[in-house]
Amino acid sequence: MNQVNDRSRDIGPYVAAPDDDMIICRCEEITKGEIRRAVHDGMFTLTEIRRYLRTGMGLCQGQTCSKLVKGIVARELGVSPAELEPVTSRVPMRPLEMRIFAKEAKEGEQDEK
Amino acid sequence: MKRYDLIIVGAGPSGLSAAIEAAKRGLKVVVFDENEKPGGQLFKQIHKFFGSKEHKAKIRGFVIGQQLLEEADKAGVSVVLNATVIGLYQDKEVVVKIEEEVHHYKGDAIIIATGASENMVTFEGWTLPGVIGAGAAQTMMNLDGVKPGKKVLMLGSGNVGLVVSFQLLQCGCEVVALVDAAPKVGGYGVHAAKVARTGVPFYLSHTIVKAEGTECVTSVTIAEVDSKFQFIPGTEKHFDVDTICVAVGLSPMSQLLKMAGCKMENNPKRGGQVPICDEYGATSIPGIFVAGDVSGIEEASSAMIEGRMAGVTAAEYLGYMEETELTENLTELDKALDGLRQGMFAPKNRGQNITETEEGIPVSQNLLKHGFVADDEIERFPGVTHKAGIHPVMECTQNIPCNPCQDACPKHCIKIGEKITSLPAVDESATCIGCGMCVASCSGQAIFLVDETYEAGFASITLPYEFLPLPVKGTKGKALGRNGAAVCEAEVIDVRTAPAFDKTNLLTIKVPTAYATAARFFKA
Amino acid sequence: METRIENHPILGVPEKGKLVKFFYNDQEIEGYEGEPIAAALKAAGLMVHRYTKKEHKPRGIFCAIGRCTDCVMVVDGKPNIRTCVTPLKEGMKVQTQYGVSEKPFEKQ
Amino acid sequence: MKNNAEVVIIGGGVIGCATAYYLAKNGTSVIVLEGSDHIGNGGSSRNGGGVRQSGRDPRELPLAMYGIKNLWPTLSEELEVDCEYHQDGNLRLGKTEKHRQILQGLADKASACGLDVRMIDGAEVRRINPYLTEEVTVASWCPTDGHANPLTTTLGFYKMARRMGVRFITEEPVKELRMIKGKVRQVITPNNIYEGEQILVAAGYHSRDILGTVGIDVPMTQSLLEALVTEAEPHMFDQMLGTADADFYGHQSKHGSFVFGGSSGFEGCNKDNGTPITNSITAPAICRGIMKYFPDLADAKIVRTWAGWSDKSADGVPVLGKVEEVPGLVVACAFTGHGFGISPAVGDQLCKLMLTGKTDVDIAPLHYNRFKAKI
Repeated sequence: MNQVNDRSRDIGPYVAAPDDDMIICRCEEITKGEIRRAVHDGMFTLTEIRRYLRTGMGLCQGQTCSKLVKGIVARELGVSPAELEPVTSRVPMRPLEMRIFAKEAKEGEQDEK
Repeated sequence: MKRYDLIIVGAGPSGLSAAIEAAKRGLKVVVFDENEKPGGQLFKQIHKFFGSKEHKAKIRGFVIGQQLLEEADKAGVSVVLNATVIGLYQDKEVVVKIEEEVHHYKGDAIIIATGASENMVTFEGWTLPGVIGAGAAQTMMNLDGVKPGKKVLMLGSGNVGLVVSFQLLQCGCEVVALVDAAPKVGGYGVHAAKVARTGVPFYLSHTIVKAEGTECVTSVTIAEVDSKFQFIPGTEKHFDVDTICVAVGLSPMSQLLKMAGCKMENNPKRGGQVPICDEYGATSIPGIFVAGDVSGIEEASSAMIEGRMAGVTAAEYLGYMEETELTENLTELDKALDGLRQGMFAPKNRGQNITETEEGIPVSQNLLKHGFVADDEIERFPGVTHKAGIHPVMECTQNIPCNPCQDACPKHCIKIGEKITSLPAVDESATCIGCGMCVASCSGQAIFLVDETYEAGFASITLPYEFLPLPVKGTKGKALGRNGAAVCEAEVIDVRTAPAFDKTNLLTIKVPTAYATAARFFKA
Repeated sequence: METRIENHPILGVPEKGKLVKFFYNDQEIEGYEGEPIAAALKAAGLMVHRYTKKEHKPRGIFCAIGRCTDCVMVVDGKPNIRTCVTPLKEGMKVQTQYGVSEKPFEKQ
Repeated sequence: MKNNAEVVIIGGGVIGCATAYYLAKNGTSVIVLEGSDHIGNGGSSRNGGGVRQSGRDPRELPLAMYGIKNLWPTLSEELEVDCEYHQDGNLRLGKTEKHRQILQGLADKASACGLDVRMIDGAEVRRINPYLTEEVTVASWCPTDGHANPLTTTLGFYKMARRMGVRFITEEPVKELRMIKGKVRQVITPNNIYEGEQILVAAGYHSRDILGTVGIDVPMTQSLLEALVTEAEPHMFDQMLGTADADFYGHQSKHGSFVFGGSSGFEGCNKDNGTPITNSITAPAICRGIMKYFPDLADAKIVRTWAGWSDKSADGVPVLGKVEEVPGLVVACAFTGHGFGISPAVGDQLCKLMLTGKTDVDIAPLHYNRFKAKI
């Protein structure tokens, strides 16, 4: 069994650290301590962390923090960061106004110059 | 739905190279790029590139960008800018935001060449205005014409950190320190040396403790770290800065591929999450290819070759080229790429502790620890010789794939040989005429013309100079050593600029003979 | 403006658009048409683009290429505009963003 | 490690997690098996967050009403997580006479079950939500409806259940149920065998295959639904919204973002690549749907779109309860895209059913054997 799958696996107690108040997700202002505590609450995958805390769910969609969050979660779980599956990538790749997303170019008008 | 033979996402070095190759074979090609200007990061690269002729060596990055654009235009590639690809859907459907609409396109083949994004490290105060990525600094100074700061601390001694530090100096910023948690300089020694000789101190095995300031950065504290990257108390150093520039590596920007359902892998050697692909960029989905940093972090020169590989592979995939022709093309490109992937910094050597050059010469430890070759180390390298009269001194001490100096010398004074990573050596049988072509051609700014017998008691040193204001003949000042410390009085006796030098000015200074081997920079 | 690069040893004199006036909060300042709003602000020595929603902490330019979204401001009344990739236009109204609003927190 | 428990739950979604939580709270030993990598990875993480009573079929309405009365108000406290539960009403919007008739029909049915739902006119709609276009002329209004955050709620149930000793195992897809001496007893995965005295199948559409291994079928199809979320915007309104035409549904979250689901019309036959992948034409359709009601949101930026499968029951309501012909087997599936709002009630009632054989709410109309041929 993959180590991340057994959610009863003992990862030891959460121990407060001096840099727990460091912002990791800049958009949603989620701290290292919040991420570490979430792991101890059972959020063992990056997807669960994201859904539980909103890391990487802000305006930039995790462009800056995803690697940082991965490192923190991996260390807390005692696994290699490579073992943690990155979160799913979603459309749109950049924030997109609703009025633009709504406006699909008509066939034939879409020839770029 | 509007359909193209080939849709390329990203108009950087790999995307444009792919487009050129494919269009030349008759494919209908469109390239989408979210930026206002094409060329990707090339237009922020103002230094001369390494490699050999086939890799566009000694041409500055932004000029390569212009050349690629012209070539793409001539080949009939349509490059659409301000076009943000928002998604790569099933059936190779690309949805692009152009102006105020979204457009749906189908590609019979797709090449994703989206490049990379910057990694970050955290430290107290890292969210303060004034803490910026190295890419941000490059964008501000080289595209927008705005100085990123007055006093800058650079974190990261990889090639990006080194090159950007030099660019900061070039645009008139002060770089107060170059800091890296690693115990050794990560990038090319020649890049480090040209920064160090201007007087920028290197702090290896150091990292940032905190950025200070309330509204924006006003100062920074760094400290030494032990082998486990823990701060060593009492080693703190404090600098007044307004800008902290972070250059701690890149990650492939592979989100579109993941979204499209390409099989991905986590490959630390390639920089993180990358598509599983073959050596020519074919992913797990037939018809979707990758090229450049998105498939593994390297640099622009290899990205261009990877782009060309993906371009011809796509051409063959769509029946625009016979398999035999493809094989011929790929064989040639393989050779070119292989040439770049040699030497101490080759991908295969990442993380290795290399102590000797290919020639069996001990590597300069001072270069790795402080950014410059120590006076007592420099003599052991083959480019450093002494003789009466003017002659080139090549302070090129690491095996990197680069050989323009060999061709630059009209008198064939410089020998590298077939293997482009070999250290340049002086051919004692040839006679230097002091033309300076080698000095200007060296992408690493590591070649100097030295005349130890210039006049009684004085030597002349000709050095590359890419700063403003350009000193004029007769200017008096200090000669600086490789470590950036003043070593003696110096006078500018000649300033040469020429189109062939491509904006690298040659400054000739006169110093007392005793300093001929030590003086390597000039400060008025 | 000393933060502007007047002449560059490699790139020469930067090519710029027309010098135009725009508003930074209530202050009228100048920048070049077509350059990123962020560049014009940087040239004017303005570092703080917004204050964050939870902790009310200042943020400014970080990636400068439209990825990190840290440099967003309220531009012509619209919040969350990435100033590093939005070209400056004459008369533009650029306001510090507090959370997701142009209103300072005490007035929200 | 011990692979036995009093109850084995198949499916780590909000139904499985909630049931596990209430069982553990009552001292029952539970193992939860989740086929995917993540807890709450199906519809539990991919819904609009509605905690509605209005618009529901009378057969499942009592569960919704029970949950809103007894469980939702204190759920955040109980789960020690912010479920972001808001009870600020549900507006179901209409613009035409046909819409009015649809809304009236739904309101009449709900009123008959004792729910406070009333029809209101355009002016009153805009008193409640001033951002709606003038074109909205009618709505049904249920003041006791609301919305919550499905992500934190699901993971909150998981966290508390885990804390109370429930064993959760992910990436453990169930292949087969096995009868032992006339009772369903074993749960077989590629590498393990688990045993429980009772087995709850709450695995969404996958339930069909799993139940099939003991000869039970639940008629349902899979439908790929899509939703999107905007950047955070200044606070505008707190109601849950829907429309008579089902153009879109959703709410503004506590975070400030708008979470909206909608439809392109091809939900039943969308193509996928084995994962719930979005379709290129759906998000634009959802955007157009929203803008027809909220022109002011035109400049709101979409930051993410996603898709999720709904397990669509043949008659539009879930299958819930004991499968008497297979002793030990309990089923909870086919929630048809509106399971989240009733999930605490389902968990609570299933717990009671498994421990006492009785429920507070009548769930008989949701029994598995209700599906009969039409002639």
